[in-house]
Amino acid sequence: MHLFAILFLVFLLATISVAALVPKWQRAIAPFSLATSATVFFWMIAFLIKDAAPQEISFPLGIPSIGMHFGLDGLSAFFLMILGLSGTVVSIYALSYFPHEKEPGRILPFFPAFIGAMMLVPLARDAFTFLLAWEAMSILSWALVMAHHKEHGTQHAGYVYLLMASFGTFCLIGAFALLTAASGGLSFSAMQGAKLSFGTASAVLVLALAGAGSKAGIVPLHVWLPLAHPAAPSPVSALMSGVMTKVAIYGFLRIAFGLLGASIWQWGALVLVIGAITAVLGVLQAMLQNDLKKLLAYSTVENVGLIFVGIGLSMTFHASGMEMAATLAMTAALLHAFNHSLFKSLLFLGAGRVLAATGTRDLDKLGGLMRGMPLTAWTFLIGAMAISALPPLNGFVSEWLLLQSLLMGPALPQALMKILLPITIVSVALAAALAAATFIKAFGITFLGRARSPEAAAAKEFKSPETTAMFLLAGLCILIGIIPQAVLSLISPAVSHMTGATIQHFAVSNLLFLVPKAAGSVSYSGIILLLLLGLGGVAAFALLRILASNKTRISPIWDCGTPDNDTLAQYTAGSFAQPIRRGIAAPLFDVREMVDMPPPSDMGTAHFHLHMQDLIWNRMYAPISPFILGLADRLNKMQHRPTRHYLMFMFTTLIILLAGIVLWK
Amino acid sequence: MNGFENDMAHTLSGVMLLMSFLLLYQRRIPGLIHAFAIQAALLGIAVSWQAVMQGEPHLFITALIVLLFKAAFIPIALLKLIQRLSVPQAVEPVMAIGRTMLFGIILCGLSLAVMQSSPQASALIVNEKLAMALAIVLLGFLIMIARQNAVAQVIGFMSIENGLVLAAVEAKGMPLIVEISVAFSVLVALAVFGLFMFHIKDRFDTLDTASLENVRGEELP
Amino acid sequence: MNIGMINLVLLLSLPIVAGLFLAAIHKPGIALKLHAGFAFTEFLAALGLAFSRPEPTRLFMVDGFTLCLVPLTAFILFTTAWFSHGYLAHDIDTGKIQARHLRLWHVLFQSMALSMYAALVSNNIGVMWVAVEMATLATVILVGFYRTHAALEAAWKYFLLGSVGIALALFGTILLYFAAEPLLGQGMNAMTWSRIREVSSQMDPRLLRLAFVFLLVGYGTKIGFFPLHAWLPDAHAEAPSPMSAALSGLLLNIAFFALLRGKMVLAGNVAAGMASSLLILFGLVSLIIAALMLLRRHDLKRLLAWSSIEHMGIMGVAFGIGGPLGSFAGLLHMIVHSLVKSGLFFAAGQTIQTLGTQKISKIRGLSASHPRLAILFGLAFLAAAGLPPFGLFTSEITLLVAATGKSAWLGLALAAGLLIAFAAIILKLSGMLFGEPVENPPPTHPVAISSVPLALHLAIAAILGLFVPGMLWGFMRDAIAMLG
Amino acid sequence: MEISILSITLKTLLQVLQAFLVLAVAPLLTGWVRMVKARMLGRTAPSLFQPWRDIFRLLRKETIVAPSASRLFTMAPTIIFVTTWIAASLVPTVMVKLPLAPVADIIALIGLLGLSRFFLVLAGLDIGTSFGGLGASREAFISSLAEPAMMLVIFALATLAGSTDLPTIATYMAGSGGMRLSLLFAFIAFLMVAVAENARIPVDNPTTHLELTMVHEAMILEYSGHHLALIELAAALKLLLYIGLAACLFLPWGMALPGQAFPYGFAAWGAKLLLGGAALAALETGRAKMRVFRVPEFLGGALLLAFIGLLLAGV
Repeated sequence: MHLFAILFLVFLLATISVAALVPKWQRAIAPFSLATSATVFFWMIAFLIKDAAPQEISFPLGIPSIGMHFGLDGLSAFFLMILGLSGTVVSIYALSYFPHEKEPGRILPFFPAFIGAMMLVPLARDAFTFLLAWEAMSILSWALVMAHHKEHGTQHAGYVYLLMASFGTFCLIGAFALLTAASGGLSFSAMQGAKLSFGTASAVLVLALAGAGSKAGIVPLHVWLPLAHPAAPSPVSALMSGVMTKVAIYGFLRIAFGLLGASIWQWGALVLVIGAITAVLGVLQAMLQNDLKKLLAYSTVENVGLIFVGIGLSMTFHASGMEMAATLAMTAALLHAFNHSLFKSLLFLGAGRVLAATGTRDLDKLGGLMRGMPLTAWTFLIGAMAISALPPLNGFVSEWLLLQSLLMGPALPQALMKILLPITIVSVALAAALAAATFIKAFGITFLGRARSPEAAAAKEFKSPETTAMFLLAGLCILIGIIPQAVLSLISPAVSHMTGATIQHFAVSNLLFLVPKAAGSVSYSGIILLLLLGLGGVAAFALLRILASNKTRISPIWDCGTPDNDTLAQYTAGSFAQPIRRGIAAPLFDVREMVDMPPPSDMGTAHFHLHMQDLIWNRMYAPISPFILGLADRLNKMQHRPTRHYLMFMFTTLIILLAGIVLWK
Repeated sequence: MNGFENDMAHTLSGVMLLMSFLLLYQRRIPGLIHAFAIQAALLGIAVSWQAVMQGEPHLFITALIVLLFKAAFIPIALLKLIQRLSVPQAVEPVMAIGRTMLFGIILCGLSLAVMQSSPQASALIVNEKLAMALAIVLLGFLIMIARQNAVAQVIGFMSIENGLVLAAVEAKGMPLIVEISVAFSVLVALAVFGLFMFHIKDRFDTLDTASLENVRGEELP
Repeated sequence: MNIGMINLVLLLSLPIVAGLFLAAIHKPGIALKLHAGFAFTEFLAALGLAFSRPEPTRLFMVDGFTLCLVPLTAFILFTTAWFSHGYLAHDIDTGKIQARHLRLWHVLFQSMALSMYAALVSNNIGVMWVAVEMATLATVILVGFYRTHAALEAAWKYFLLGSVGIALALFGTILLYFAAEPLLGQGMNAMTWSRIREVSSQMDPRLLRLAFVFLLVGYGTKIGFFPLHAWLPDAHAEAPSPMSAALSGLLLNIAFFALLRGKMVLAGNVAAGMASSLLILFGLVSLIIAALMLLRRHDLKRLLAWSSIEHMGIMGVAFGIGGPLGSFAGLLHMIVHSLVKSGLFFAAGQTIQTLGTQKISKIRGLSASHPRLAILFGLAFLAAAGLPPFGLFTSEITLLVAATGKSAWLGLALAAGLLIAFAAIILKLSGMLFGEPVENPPPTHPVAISSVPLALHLAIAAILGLFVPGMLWGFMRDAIAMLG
Repeated sequence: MEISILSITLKTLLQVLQAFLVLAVAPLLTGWVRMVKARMLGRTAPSLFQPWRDIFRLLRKETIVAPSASRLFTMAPTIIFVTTWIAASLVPTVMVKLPLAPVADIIALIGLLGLSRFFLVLAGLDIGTSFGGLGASREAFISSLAEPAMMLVIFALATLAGSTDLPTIATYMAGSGGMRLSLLFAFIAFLMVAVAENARIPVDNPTTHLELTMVHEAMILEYSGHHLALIELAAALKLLLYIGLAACLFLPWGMALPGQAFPYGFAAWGAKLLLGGAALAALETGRAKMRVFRVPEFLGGALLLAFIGLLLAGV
């Protein structure tokens, strides 16, 4: 049975970590996870293309009266495919990355197990197995985040991460528990038939959204993400941002569609609004970061927001009986999930190389890396373009599909949606535009300009499996951008699992054109567009050859006649973001800028102070800890008492209970 | 079982309860010890009475243990201890005596109420006896928490035990009473031993339990 | 006399033989090894009991519930003895205890073992009470074994509170007899637990409620339910680590076992509702308060002690909820918590001896300074925090599902408590494992504690999290059926 | 699509013609705007062909590249030019349905312009000068407000027309579209965005090199020779594209529908370009450039108008 073999592979992946205890075998870890991930990837491709029938299998493990159930269907296979692909590519990267990691012993044991645990989540078919895999995924990634434990901030990051992960798990447990209470079983097949009241079902949905969403990074549960993702070693950051968030999205889809049937439009509206808020806040935060990996992490928040917008739309359409629109929106969401796994992994891997070469992720210490690290730079550029949703790359296709599905919104009957949809459209558009600005900043400040530190000036790179991995990802970004139709057949089994249809049901896309709606309505062709750009390039080149002088001279910078050789005079990350910080972000982050000018005759330096705070953290999270600790302090006073008092506690307890007995009916 | 026998048992329990109040009332350690000795002696008599009444000769063993050990040996030992330490002999009441008495009465009421709430058809009288035993237990407990003095605490504890043994012997035909009372005596012995160990070995000059509580919690980092 | 009976007799006599024998051995090295050997034979006897059990008598009975705990208890006693081999040797080296006191240690340890076995196999509420009382006595002296002022004080506090608790439990036992006597007649029958349970449906519910209240406050003191818990942190912190392990891993279980025997009686009666509610109430309060208290701990062993209170609270809720899921969660939690917590005390003991301190603030960067110790130490903590693959994860999930099924608010409160406890444990763990190591003076004497016991505990805890063997499941089913 | 070699060749030819048509006309439009502006200011106007002359002059000149420039710097002008050119040639001009219309709808068109801007801004950052950074930063800011506004305009139109396909919208507007309040809002917003996107007064001034006010010019300060020629050409194409887009989306009258002959289309297109250019010149003459930090208010206004337009269109 296929499923059994897959499970065996995943199990191998999860347990290979034992090998890492033997130093000699440590070198085998990355190749092994590469081989297994690749196997899973191709297997899933085959499964999806065949659109094979779902499979289930169960073992007498876990809770004895329930057992552990596993299964494979279109939805699972699609996410396993994403996992397999990213696992493969990141493992390739890891081939040459791990050897120069300072303490490989802190990464190697957990790395394959982490991939394995993530793969187990889509395979789970009962609450216990699901939660087991989910929590294993959390704890293993925590261990990986803690790999660089001596670095400043890592402990805090790891702590916040694990707490939020635990919070999320509890939410999911709550969701499953409510379903179990209604259906009497812990297995998904039992839950599917549960008859739920509106209140219970909504509670399940909200819990699932909070549980899975906190792992995916929806606002306001995203706070851990920009702490933990950057703190991890770069390949792990790539996995966490690229695919762990997808596993979280899978979890939400499984509950919302698989178990609840997504039958109530208000749920969709809720998800939509949260997605929109997440997208805008995420990208704004990303824009304001000065830390390359943090910027990428916040951008993950944004993309997760976009995916949730798609999911929310799809839920609303689905509940309103608009199957085509629901299918289109879900296709857009899943395609974006897939795309994001590609370019975010690519960008994190690129950031990893920058970090390895320069020793810093601080944008203000980078610059000019395009000279020393051209391979990284070009691949990073492709990733940046893709994530900025520029044609003809893959990010554009998924955002285009998302916008197309948003366009079908006016047909929705609900009055609330009439106001929510335009707001969503603004948010999506704003997020897309800001994302472009953000990645201009990320790429421009890191790779362009002049080096801002000696380390950046000295940075070098060599061809290695790391570049291979990045080229692979960049190639995929382009490939999917120009022929997205090819991926649709991989997405369709997953989408039809949820909305009961695929977009091929409504309009047939051919090799050249992506036709998402009815034939003749609207279409897009990445491949022809690329061809046109190429032809235009050839034409321009030819014209230049004929008409232009083509004499080129290297000459010092002009800069309006006032060149400043100090590299610090360049725009920095902070100054690049300044207009957006002032113009858009100011009210949301309580931005205040102050300049201390010396008195007129003083030649001393002026000082610039920037005050900015994350209001979500400061208002929502920061008060929790003093509150709980205050409670603990108050209770702690009970600790230091004479024995007599403790006897008194006992006595009082007894008396109260006796009195209770007297009063007991 | 006829009326007189029951009345006798009843009376003995009643007097024991009275002794509990007397224990609460004591302001001086020797007085406390004396009152306890009397209560223990009464218990011994009550146990013997039950042994006769129920025709269970092994209860005499219990009675003997009670009389020898609790009514004689321990009080004497405690008195010796106090003499040797020559500490102030006042009991430091944490709760005013009057208030303690009032509270004791409430406790008696509570035990009666608890037992009345379970009128087993056959054994109304047994319930009343149980109520008295419970009251003795609760009053013993009250002594332990209302007096900040190690001897008073041990005596309170032993008074609890008196109540328990009383309850046990009044339960008709309850087996293992002897074993249980022996086991309990070991506890009591350890308590007294503990007192000796703390107060003689370390030569504390007070019996105030506060000195036993220097290391109440953990130190700060 | 069938094989089961032989096993039972062996189990109960081996500790006596061992105690007497070890009392005569003067050389610490040999005594420590022999002790572990004896403990192992006891474990074998306990295992034998699981395979063939005797017919119940009026004094002793071996049922599924017993068998969930007897091999476990014997196993942990064995691993504790193994662990104390290295631990006590180091204590003797450093002069914390004197070699001649070791004989006392062994005698007391074996009498504790005996009393625990006796409590587990007893079919008589009186015998059970005596056994628990004996266990208290033995452990009081073991807790004060270091004879420092703090240790003596902790022992005294433990003794005083424990004795009062025991006294109240006795009152509850007597009340149980009172309730059974009209139905079963005077004498042994009315104290025989299995008989009492058979007639429990006809017993006076009000008397049963009263009895349960006394049992709850009495045994609850030994379990460590808040607010009856006060002795527990002190005793755990001041006792030698093997003793802390036995206290947390075993003695609390025994007290819980005794309380649950009481609950099983009530299960068939209309009074069951009150028993469940009270267990849930005490459990929840203990869980939440302990979770908060964990945040403010500065001492490693006190942290673990409070974590025990927390876990006892979880079990309280689980058994209070009852039903197939709740009782299963409680039983699994009980078993795995014993393994994990005693393992944690092993780890703590090793850490404390290695670093020479039990202050949490002085333990930092363990993963950098002592990587091998840190792995097990960290895993044990994670297991206690309820993370997979360890069994506490399984039981907590099951419990949360069961609790939410009973009432969503109960589930919410439980989750809140668990989350705070988790936060506290991870906060402390993170500080101890990571960061720059603190410079502690190296130990004056080499620490030669075997890591095998801890590893064994963790391995079993992990296996139980993923797979409950059929045999154990059979025992558990019996117990669940009785728990109601 | 019919599979006939003749029709394919014809269509290709048509599309190529369109591409070169816009390329040829774009600098003329810029010249026209300058001419009208000069007239309005009472100056003697330069020739209509002056922009073309400038471009040829630049092409012939030597190209100077700073030592700190990367490959991206030298590649960017070509990319900017090509993307803008392709985008411009995908906008219907004289006829509604261009052969390659199915390749890119209006969203893709905006995406292409975004691609062009992406490289323009990166080029601004590449040399590592403070002016380059200044321009890049401001451009990124302006576009992150202008793009959403543009998207809302598109959505308002698409909601009415039921598609983002350019011919579909144009056909709809030419037919049943007519005057609607939502369209008025959308149109005003579109014009505001167009002004901002083309670096025109009052958002930016294409002729200034005054340090503190530059946006677009600051980014291309370091360009010279054929690089600059390409960028100038791209700017001209962009202006043409926006005026063409306005003509196609909001004023599609006169365009040749499928099957119709297109001489009228030519005339209509030319007239619209002349009118649009003149209007732009009038606007630039009549208004002063605003402070950079007033721009968000301006674009915020556009965003708001477009939003209202969308709300009205949706209900």
